[in-house]
Amino acid sequence: MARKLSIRQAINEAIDQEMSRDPRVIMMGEDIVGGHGSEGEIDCWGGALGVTKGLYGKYGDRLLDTPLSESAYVGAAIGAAVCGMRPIAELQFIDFMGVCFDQIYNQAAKFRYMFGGKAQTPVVIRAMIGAGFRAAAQHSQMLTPIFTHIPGLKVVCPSNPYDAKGLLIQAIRDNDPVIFGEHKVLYGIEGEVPEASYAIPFGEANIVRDGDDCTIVTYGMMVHRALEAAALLEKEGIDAEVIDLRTLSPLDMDTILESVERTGRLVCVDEASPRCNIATDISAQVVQAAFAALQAPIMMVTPPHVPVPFSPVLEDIYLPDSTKIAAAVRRTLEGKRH
Amino acid sequence: MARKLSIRQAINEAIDQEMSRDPRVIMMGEDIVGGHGSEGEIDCWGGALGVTKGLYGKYGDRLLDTPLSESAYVGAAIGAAVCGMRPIAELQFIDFMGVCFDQIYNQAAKFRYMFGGKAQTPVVIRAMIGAGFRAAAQHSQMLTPIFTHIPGLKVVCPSNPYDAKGLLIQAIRDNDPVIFGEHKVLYGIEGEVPEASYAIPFGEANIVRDGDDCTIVTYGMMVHRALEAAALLEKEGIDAEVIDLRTLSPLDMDTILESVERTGRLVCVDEASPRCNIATDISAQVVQAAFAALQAPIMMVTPPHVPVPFSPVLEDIYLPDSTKIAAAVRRTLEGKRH
Amino acid sequence: MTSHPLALDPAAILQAYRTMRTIREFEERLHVEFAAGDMPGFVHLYAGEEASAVGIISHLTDADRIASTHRGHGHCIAKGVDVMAMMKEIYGRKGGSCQGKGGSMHIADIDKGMLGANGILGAGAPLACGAALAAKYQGKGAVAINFVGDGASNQGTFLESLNLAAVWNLPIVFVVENNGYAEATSRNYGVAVDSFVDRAAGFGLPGIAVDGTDFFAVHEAAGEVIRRAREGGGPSLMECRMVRFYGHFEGDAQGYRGPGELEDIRANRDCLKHFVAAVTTTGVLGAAALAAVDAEVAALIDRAVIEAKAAPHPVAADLLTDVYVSY
Amino acid sequence: MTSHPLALDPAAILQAYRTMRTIREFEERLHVEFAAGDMPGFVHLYAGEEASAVGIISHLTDADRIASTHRGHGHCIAKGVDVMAMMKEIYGRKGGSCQGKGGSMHIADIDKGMLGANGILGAGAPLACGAALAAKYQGKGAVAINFVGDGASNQGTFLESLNLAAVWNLPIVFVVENNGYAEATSRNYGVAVDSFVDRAAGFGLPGIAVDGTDFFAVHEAAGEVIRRAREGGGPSLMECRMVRFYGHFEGDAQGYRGPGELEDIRANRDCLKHFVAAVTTTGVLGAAALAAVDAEVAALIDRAVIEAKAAPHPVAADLLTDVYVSY
Ligand SMILES: Cc1ncc(C[n+]2csc(CCOP(=O)(O)OP(=O)(O)O)c2C)c(N)n1
Ligand SMILES: Cc1ncc(C[n+]2csc(CCOP(=O)(O)OP(=O)(O)O)c2C)c(N)n1
Ligand SMILES: [Mg+2]
Ligand SMILES: [Mg+2]
Repeated sequence: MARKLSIRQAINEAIDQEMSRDPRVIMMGEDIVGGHGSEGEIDCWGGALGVTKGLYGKYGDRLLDTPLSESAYVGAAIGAAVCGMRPIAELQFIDFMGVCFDQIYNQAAKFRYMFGGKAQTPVVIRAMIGAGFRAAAQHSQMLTPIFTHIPGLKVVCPSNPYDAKGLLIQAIRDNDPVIFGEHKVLYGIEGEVPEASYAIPFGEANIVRDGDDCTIVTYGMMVHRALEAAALLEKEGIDAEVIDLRTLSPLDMDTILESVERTGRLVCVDEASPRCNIATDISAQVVQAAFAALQAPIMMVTPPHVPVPFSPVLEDIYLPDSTKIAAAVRRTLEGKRH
Repeated sequence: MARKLSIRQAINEAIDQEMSRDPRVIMMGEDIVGGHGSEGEIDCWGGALGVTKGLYGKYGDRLLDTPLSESAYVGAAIGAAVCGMRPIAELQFIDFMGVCFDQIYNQAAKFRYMFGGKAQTPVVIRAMIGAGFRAAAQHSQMLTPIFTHIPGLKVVCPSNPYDAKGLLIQAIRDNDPVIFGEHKVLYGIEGEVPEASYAIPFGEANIVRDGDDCTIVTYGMMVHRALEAAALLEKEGIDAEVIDLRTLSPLDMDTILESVERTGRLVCVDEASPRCNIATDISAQVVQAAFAALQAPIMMVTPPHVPVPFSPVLEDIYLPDSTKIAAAVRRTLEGKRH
Repeated sequence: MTSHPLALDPAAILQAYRTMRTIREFEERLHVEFAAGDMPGFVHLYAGEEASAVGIISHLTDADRIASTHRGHGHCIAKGVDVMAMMKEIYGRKGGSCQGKGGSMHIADIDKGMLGANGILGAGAPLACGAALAAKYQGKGAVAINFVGDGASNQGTFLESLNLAAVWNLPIVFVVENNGYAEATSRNYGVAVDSFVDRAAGFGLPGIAVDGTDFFAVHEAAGEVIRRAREGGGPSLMECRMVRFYGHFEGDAQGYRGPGELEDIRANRDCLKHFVAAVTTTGVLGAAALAAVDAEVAALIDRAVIEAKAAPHPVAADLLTDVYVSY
Repeated sequence: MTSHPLALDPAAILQAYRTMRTIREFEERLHVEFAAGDMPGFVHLYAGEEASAVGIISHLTDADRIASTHRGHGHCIAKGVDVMAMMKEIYGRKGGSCQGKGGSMHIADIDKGMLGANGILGAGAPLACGAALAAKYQGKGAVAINFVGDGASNQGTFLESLNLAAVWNLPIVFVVENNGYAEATSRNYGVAVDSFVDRAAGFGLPGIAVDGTDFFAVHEAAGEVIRRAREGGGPSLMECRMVRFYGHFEGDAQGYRGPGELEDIRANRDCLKHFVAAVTTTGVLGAAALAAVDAEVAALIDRAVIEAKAAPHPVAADLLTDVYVSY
């Protein structure tokens, strides 16, 4: 095997396989096809970064380009989901959630509960997340904590092509609303991806590196930075375990706790803004559930409490990197001999 | 003195005094006056719960009723703020932020940073928060963690009439965008409020009860529940300190840390949904900064990860109460003699 | 313009009357019970507006979907949601339409094609577009209706939906229920255009305005736009000009009303009175038949209140269920 | 309909030419520099659309405010934002309009009345309403302009703002810059109504559509609606029908264009060509005067690029400043 795909290709393949398997799967978004109404080529874009290119040729009007009206079309995806379809809505950048958030958090997320269990809303909202693209304050946010905060939503952030395919297939088959965050800086990274269809269950974190000295928990692009940090630390004889959460809601606390019980040390890395984020969430849950196991303060590595700057120099300082992560790990090991 | 006002009256007085002091202060919202365009009485409502009633008579067209278009009028308040006014926008229920969030978090919150420090956005967004009003899933949320997460916003939640007046006056005079959360269940509670104008600085928590055994940190309606819990615990010889945060952003970590250094124990109470909330935020910051001082796990008391139910019976179980808070405090004291 | 009552068959007319009367009785009873004090939460009554819900929804089957508003009881009843379950819901009880978890503002019944009352103004419009889109793919000629208030029609979600429906040529009808007020503010203040038909035109949608106190006018106009939608002719907007008999919500002192306004609308713009006059004058239905319905409905609502008050409350375990299908 | 070039004084005409030429030169240079590879981020070029920005903004003073779009360079230059600082900003350098923190999509200069380019479609409309509202209270006859793309005009924020401006009778002009595309999708697909003037009517706003490649037509129409706004006559909407010369953003292969489309618009719908033809035919300006401006502008942009590339980057400490006025 050893077939390699980029995350971009893995996502395209997941949508392709699910659309071919299930006629209820439809997709909508801005220029996910491109070229409608003009005299040029149809499917000339396939989304702003080309992720859905080629699907229109196979599935035609099951891919719907939309007017620039996120509330209307994301809401329409949600409404269609309640009525028996399985829509995927593409919100180009997660940063645009501000113009359609009500449909997501007051409608999709709450239907089932408000209606006493009678509704199902199997909608997937795909969106680009994250910084590092020099896209500035309104096109670089994570916002993952906001969606994770909302009961009724599921939140998924793959870090590699294998997970991207399996988690997206699960998201499409899932019967609850799913926010699927695709880190724009990771689209190009490659990895082995089986051709056959497979789903990765939600709520199962992935231990991407074993280690006994300290646990590093993170997701998305930061998984790669954490692995770099672990490689740095290894040279110093420090053996860090790296956990890739894969889904933020549901959250696999079992895997985290089991690791922390073993290492006694935890570093939470989050690319999201620092207040009320995923790092604070996990830190607080661990300290409540496994206080006795902790041998050192839980350290958080996050950007500062500022918007994402445009300047590439500042953006690079803004983002957590392997140096900062490694320093946090060392801090948890202060006073400890290896 | 000993003049007593309700929170409702204290808020009205704060707006009144600031409008009279500064002609740049204007206010807009849905039915904050009421009666426009009809043949009845003008100012018949003064807001959905009557908080602004009477101001129209004094300030006329500086109070603007709006069409039911939160994006447009909240955004207009923000635009006017950048242009030299000091607008107060009333978003009836914080739950409606979903239809206007972009203007708040991508515009108001980020202008100053994105524009390299050249803009000021002195806007106040007042909104009702919280559960207990039998108002169900779409009219009972806190959402405070979402605003606290966003760099560039300030977040304020008074728990009593004195603070409501002083914090709102500060909010109006403040040069940054402020989210001002008014707990709808607290409007009626009374307390002493000086007639003269005064501002309470942001970022200064209030120790509403001294104690040496355990620190309880909270804000808004939960301050009252925490005090009830402290009263219960007192009978058992447990002396809890209760800290009312007053502002969530900025956050007075100094006061919290100082207290925890003394008590060695912390309970974070938050009416917001449990994931990535204020409780996790404070817990995580404390464990990072004051691990050595902690003698017990930090406990969090929050609602479960579910939307706010309508049924009064369920809503009462949903909300943290003194029993649950007291139990959490006891848990931090397990194994300790008093 | 108005179709003559004789154009409808008597059974259908009697059924329409029964539904309108049920809504009226339901709402008037809530008004009384709310004042008595043991009804929790916000309650927005639909009384006075019955001709709109019934005139439009009587063209639909369970396969057609509607998305409603905060003032949703009338739409629910017209769409066939069980009245007994609705009453229990409003009292927050088990056995309510939403097991007591939703309350007045969130009554829904997906199987009946009722996608929910909604506490967020304008939020139903995108959802109804989604229902219409689903209908298109499902290919069985179903339609979707979105009800929206005159005030809520200023929400961006609603306005975006008009364009989306036109661009995708969706089988949907947007119904602006123009009762003259948004809370305490007149429609004349909040909406800067004379007619919602003009607004529809600005989005490329055909529009029609009707006297929403005249069941037969509403029924006829709705028949036309719904038929067009079913046949693939695309979306339209319909404005029903009507009145609400009570305050914005229960407890509203209604100081915004002009002198004599309430008496006037009760006397002259009562859709049920108009209906009765029309059917009795033409002799389609006799007073006895109507009285029989009245009695039947009164008994039903009475029973609903009694059962609702006696119904069990949800229990602690219910708090945690129904959040996710799986988690 | 189009005002004759002779109706404007020659100094004003020369100034308009200089501004349009500056925008064109700025954008064409960015196109080249972007391709060279060391320009960070997303860049949306305004080339081809200059007559709109300049025709409208030349009626304004610094006291008047504008809210712009993601395609904001032209609006900035027309509003008097320093070109040297803009170029530095686009390169993310200190001394840039936003000290390198904003970039192409967030250039602003509040003192000049430029409230910012904006990365969020439609977001400028409420902000411009706020500027117009402030102007009303401040009582000095200032106006606000909101520029919006044809595609972005489908955003709820924009649509709500039309009604709000009408209800509050704000001194504002909404300018729909209809360049025929929203990203890769034709305006004919995304907007279901023929003319934005019709949409304005649906909100009770007077509207006017002009040939946005004709500076003089834009200038005249804008003069009228801006005067009306200044005098308390309320809001209007103006549609400028125009073309963009480059892709949606730099790097766009533009597969959606029809065969020969780009050549055609360059040849026949170039607002600068039209301008030159109009002023030279009528003899208002001579070829030499124009050439002198061209040379001057070319030198300016050259200098801007050189200085921008040489300018220092922000330093670590800058990361944490400018979030709050106080915290
Ligand atoms: C987004 C949003 N904004 C404000 C409200 C508060 N609110 C509830 S009903 C209402 C008035 C609605 O008026 P209209 O649409 O005319 O409907 P009516 O009440 O007359 O049936 C308002 C402002 C809300 N529920 N949602
Ligand atoms: C709310 C929001 N949705 C989507 C986008 C992505 N986006 C940026 S520009 C653009 C197309 C805009 O088209 P138009 O308004 O016609 O302006 P033009 O680019 O033609 O100047 C899109 C979809 C965005 N920036 N903001
Ligand atoms: Mg109304
Ligand atoms: Mg365009």
